Amino acid sequence: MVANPFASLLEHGDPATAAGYVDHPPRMGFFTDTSVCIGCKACEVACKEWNHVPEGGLQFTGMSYDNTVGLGADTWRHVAFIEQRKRVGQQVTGAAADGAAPAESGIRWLMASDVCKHCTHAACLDVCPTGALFRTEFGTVVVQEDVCNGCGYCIPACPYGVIDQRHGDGRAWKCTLCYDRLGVGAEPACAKACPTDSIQFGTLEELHLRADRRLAQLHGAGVSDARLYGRDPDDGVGGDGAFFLLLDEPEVYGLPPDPIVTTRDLPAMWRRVATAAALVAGTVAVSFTRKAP
Amino acid sequence: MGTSFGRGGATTFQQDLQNADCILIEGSNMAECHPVGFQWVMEAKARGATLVHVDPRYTRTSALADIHVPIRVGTDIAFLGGIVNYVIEHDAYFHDYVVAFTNAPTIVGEEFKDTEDLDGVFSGLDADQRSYDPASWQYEGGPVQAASGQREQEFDEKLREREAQGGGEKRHQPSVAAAGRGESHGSGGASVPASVKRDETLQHPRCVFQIVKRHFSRYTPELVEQVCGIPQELFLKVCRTLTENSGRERTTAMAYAVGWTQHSVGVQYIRTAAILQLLLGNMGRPGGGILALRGHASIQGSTDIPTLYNLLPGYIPMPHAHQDEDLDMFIEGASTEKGYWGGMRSYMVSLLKAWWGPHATEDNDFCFDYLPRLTGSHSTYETVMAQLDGECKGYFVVGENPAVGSANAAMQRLGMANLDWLVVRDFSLIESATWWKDGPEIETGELQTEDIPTEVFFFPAAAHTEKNGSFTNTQRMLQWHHAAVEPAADARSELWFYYHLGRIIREKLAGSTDEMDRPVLELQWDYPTEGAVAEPSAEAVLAEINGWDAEGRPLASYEQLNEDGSTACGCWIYCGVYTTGVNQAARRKPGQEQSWVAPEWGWAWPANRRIIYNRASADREGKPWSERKAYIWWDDEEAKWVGHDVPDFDPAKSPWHRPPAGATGAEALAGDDAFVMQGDGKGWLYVPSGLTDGPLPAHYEPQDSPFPNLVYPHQQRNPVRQVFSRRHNRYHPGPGQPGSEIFPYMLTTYRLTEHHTAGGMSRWLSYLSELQPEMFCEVSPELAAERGLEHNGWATVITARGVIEARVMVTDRVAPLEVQGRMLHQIGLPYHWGPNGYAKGDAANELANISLDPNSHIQEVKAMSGDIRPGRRPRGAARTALVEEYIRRAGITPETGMEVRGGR
Amino acid sequence: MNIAQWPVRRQRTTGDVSGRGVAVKSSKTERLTPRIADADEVVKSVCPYCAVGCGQTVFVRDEKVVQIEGDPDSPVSRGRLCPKGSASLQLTTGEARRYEVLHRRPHATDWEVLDLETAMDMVAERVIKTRRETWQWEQDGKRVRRTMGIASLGGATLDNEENYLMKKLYTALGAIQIENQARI
Amino acid sequence: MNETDVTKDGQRHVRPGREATTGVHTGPGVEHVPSAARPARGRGEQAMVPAAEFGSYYGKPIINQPVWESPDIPGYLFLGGLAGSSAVIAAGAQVTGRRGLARVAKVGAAASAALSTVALVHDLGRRGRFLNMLRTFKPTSPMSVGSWILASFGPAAAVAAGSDLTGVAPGIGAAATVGAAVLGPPLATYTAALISDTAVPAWHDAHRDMPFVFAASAVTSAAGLGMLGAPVEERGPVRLLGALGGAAELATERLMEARMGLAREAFDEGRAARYHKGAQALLVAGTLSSLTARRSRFLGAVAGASLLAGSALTRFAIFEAGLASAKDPRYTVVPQRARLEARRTRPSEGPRSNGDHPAAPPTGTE
Repeated sequence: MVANPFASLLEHGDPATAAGYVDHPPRMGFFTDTSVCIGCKACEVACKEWNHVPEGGLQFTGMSYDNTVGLGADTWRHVAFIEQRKRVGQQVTGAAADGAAPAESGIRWLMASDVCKHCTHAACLDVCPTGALFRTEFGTVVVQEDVCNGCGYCIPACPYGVIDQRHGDGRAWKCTLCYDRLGVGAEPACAKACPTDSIQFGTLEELHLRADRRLAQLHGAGVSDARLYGRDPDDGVGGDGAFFLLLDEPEVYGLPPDPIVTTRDLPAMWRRVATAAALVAGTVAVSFTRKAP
Repeated sequence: MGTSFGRGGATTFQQDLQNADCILIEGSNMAECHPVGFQWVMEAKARGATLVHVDPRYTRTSALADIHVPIRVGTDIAFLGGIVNYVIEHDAYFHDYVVAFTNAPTIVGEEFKDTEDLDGVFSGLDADQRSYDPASWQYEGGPVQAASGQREQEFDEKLREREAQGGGEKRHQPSVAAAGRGESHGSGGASVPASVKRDETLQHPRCVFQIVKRHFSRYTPELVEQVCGIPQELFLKVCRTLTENSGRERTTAMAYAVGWTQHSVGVQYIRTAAILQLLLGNMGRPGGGILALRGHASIQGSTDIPTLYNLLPGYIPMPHAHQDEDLDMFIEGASTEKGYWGGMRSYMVSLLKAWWGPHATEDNDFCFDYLPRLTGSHSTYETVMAQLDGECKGYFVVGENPAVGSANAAMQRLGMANLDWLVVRDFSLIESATWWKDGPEIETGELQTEDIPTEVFFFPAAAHTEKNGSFTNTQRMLQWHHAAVEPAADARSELWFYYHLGRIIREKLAGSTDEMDRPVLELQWDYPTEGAVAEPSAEAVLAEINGWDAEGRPLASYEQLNEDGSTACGCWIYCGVYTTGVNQAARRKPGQEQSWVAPEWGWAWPANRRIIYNRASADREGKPWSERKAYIWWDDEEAKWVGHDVPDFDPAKSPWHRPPAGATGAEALAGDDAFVMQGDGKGWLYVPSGLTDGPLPAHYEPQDSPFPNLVYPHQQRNPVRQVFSRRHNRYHPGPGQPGSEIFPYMLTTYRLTEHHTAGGMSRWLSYLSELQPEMFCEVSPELAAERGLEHNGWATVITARGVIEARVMVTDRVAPLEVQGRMLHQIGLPYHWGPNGYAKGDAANELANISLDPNSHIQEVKAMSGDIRPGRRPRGAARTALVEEYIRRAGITPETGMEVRGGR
Repeated sequence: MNIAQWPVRRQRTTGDVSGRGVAVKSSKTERLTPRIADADEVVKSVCPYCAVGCGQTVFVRDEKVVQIEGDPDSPVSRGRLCPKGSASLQLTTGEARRYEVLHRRPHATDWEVLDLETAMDMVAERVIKTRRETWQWEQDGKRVRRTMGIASLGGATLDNEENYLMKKLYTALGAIQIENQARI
Repeated sequence: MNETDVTKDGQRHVRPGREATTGVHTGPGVEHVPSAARPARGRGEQAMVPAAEFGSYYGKPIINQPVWESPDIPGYLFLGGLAGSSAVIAAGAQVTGRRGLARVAKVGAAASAALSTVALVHDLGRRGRFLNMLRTFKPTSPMSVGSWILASFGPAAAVAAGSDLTGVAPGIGAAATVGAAVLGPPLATYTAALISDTAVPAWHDAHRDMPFVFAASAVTSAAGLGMLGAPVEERGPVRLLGALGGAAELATERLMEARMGLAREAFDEGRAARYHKGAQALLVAGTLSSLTARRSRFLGAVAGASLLAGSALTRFAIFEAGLASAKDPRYTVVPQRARLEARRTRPSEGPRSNGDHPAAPPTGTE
């Protein structure tokens, strides 16, 4: 008797337990509080040094101070920079291009370190045909480089655009949440380096409490833009193992506003695939029993 | 800082920023350049502190600040002076503190004339010599005494005349010439009469307070708006924020970096901040002070134990040919009657003993004569001139990249092209090592490789993981790093290189009877070596720096140093770092197991004090000014100073102590003389001696500025700035002069988080290069529209010195400012790139002129005028031709910008 | 391959029916050990970039530096590092570092490799020669006892002990144009 | 004011720095400057560091581009369908005694299965590790399921074809024919789940209809092959199938487009549009000609070729539309934002409550 393999696609609860671990450690994750990020990119470098991630190429993008563009096979932490014009009623030194009176506008500069979300319901892991991607005892999602055959399925499956194939290597790579370090009780390289504690590592449970407190604190301070992203266990991916405090809409940071794990719809797809297969068989059968027009 | 407080180092430590109620960061982009130190700013913010960032650009520091104040480059004195004026006008200064611990009540001599009286300059200006005679700046009463450090006079006419007339006066009325006095006060105040007249009501018209009040009275909010481009409303908000967060109950800290020092009036920028912090009562107290943020791992250490021409270890001045003919004359000029500089003879004798050991005896003046003498300024920029003139023939470049990192990079390379030999020690083939085959001058045809006579040696350097040693960080703290592995192949430490170079030279000279070789042959140079490569023991060197007594026992404190040659000490301010034979710099008691002061982590000079002048954290009676700002206080029962840190004071000297008549040195300090290095024990609002360009800060325009000086309309620039008009180093016409419109914009150079200075330690690393892969310039959308610059495209930036190209970053973060009724555009230029390495680009320093602060000899690269146009720069000879065309169009001559006096 | 280790089989024998956890872990993954855990030696150090003075921990294995990260004990940095500090491993062990002495003869168009000992001897000779040629006992009648022919730039990135030896040697040699980045 | 006091006893009220407030500029009232307010600046041509436009980060895609390459993967989709349907036809022909058609279908099934395996392996980043496909069996991974189907189907089809061509072991051949016929329909349709089970808007948002499009397309192609290769007299069933398949493919494809929301616009872009138009024309031509090609060998061949090509182009069009929809963040953000807005107005409905969520309204561009 085989248990329903789809059961864990939708259910709440601990992903490590669902992946067959007994007596496993608590689920670990990241809370990235972008409101204290100074955009130093220590996380990007610390990650590369630890994981021996190759350089991603030299490219001046003009995207503010972001020259690594986004997460990929060679960028497991990525710091986004967003320059916004904003009314603050304080700086009156900016001047309009046409020489008109100085405008009452200022700017703000958002910086945010992005990373693999280590979803509760991880599409990359679900669709991986080889088992290269697996759920660890810490509830994180990791690619096993000795197994991956570079089929590339995980790449379009990820709703966040995290995992990618490395050129010249062929395999898929992404953040491991420093799985090896976790094994000896060390924290991930990026969180350890982060100068302002923008990246916080810990048990997901505690991080949730911290994030909720932080949100309340910011709202209390009048920072009404603040919101949590990936915190909700009822969202389309069952909540993220790495979640964020943002100061603007997710898409401004290059994040999907309402991601859904694609395999949530897979049972429905299988049913329709089966129906369609039956139709193929049926139609062919019919065609052989009837006279052609 | 040395002149204001007594020691040239940060007065506080980074962790203590967490206790500040307000932090003003100006002249520094702390979040970008010191990200890990910035965590302490974030700690303060978390607890409710206000962060103010004053910067021409909106940077990553501004993004986290509560108030960002965009300012025109090169106008910080006007801005800070405006705050000084506000503080005095609104009676917002901390009265009790000012009276107790500053020289505000001190009466200044009648001869002093302020910029108010002399139309923008101080009394004593000698326009021909481009220098001030500070004699008229002195306090009233007592003989006027030379400032320590003013011993680098030129052999000028005036002095010769004076000598001819009976030269006995020479040390008492020195002429002032280019010198490095800013640093010679690194750990010690200048000397003043032991007893001074004071008016504690602060009403005397010639008391420092009244002079300061009058001097800054013209720095009104209206003027600040006009000069700095800062709206009055915003300026007043900053004033209110600072004053509300200073005083008895609250403290404000300030942090600066090279945004203040790299100007032709850089030292006076810091002076203005010092005046403000003294008036607000923020010095020596938790959450207060001034934090100098330095950019290199041991840049503080390399001034403490200086690789600087004008200093010996511990801020002892290098002897000057003219004054210091023997040890007695040297000591007489360099020590003070009161305060810890009174011990100069014991510091100096102990140094000479450390260097020449048994050869240094009472009879031969402890080998004082072995020291080479100065005859003027011999700073790195004068050295470049000397190279160009063929005087300087051999050059060591160790861990530095002047072909990219020094102002007027072309001059640096041309100087090197005129050498006999050059030694470069670095990790990789930096521009300073390869300019002879692929430098910009080779490309333009100005130089041909085959014509360059310079012999070049490149030695691979060892990394910090491959050697033992100590760095002194930005808060004067020595931390030891242990070698993890031996350096591979031919890579070696500087310790190895210099030890063995010295050894080989001594072997080659052995047997020489030439008097010139005696200092080399008698030098104490027998350090134990270890390991396969015969690495000298760094700990043995540290032990010598710390010093020992006649029996060879390590010393514990510089108070143990003797004048009779019975002690040896390589750097008196570091004395104690090897006390009891234990390497204190290697102490690593975890921070979590200590208070925030962490006194058992590393070792800070002096005497492991973390906040210096901390006597000022308590009032005259020795009680903390406030219950919430307690740091050091007088414990009546124990009859000593106690608290969280080592008291920067004689621990047993009660607050009510009054020195007996005739006391000298430290003995002469009273119980409320909190600034123990100063000749009068006080923090200096007004600097009677020790500075070359005036006792008070005054706003002068940068050397290359398109704006007239509105503060002093008849004095455009610092009259005593150092300028060198030469081919390749021409200056721009001043405002209103024909041709000034050719260079209408202001340029400023800076660093990014992702790179390190001239790039030697970052541009070769792929992980850092990919983060900021190319040279770019930051311009406002308005300037982009005005000049047709395209975002992500290319721009060419031009000055009379050079032309570079850069990718264009059009951004709102660089806002145009309304200055003197017109729109000023500022252009941001990171200076990390050069033609070698993995990430390449043109060097911003090709554009910079060499014009220096007269105190520190630091170049003005934070503010200069220039032009920008779209597209890439010309190649080959056309590159030089473009610069020449600009020089022609602007009508620049060798005289341009050389004026001493005068507006515009 | 051991059939018992075949993940399809382990999907049935472990609780991981869907093959997304325990069942698909490879043996290599099982054996994973971080290089900070099996280092031979852990050495305390200080970041060589700016003057914040962040503590660093250097991990050594087989006499090679294998990892450099922040030292959590440091009261200044609390284990954190900026991007430059985080790149210390690449700085000290990266491909960009040179390990041989190079020499460019006057007027030559390229480098030649030189052995260290010869190079040291040559530099010593040059110092002695230049010093002799440019020696000054006096200038304008005043004793100076120096050479203006030899200059040096650098020190801010070096150790105090190195600066000390430099200043000591140069001063004994009579060279005074000794400068560092503090002015730059 | 700093809430920390430095008392004689040490610090009081210490709070970690991660609780620092952000800069003052983070309060309410961000003004998103529409690009029109700035000097002319179209997409891709930025006059400055662009003010963050609503909805994207410098116009960069949210999801990563599929690394699957053409023609490997669209070819695989097509060949899998062709192989699967051909195997069913082979069985039908065998049962009804149409030996010529059976042979064509068997050989076609075996050859396409082999080719599709080659295409699949060729697309792997690490081809030497293709056997890892059978390391696990994961119902959550259509590729895993497909690998097992293909791994069973391929040998069956090969044995069936081999036996037919050589006459060896007719019993085993017959069994293999039946086996392949059973595995054929799932092989033909699982690929719909394969591509729909991704975050690519044009693939995922069509997941309800994609299996039927693929089923129809598979039938169309196999029928087309039959018409091309089988003797005229045995073509009856495949002519019917061709007409049915072609018509169904056109219809289901149209239905899919109508129901997929904004992502449909990806079919109007670039290569996808060209393939799409070509597919429709060929399918119409193929459908009509198979109805009329009762006797003409030539017309039958034309019909067969048209159907084959039309079916292939359908797969290529869908493949390319997926790539286009992944490249433009609009396709990801706009429907998701609409979904969020919809939920905000109907807060009781969580995102998980509707398995077959209604496609986002085609809101067009912002």
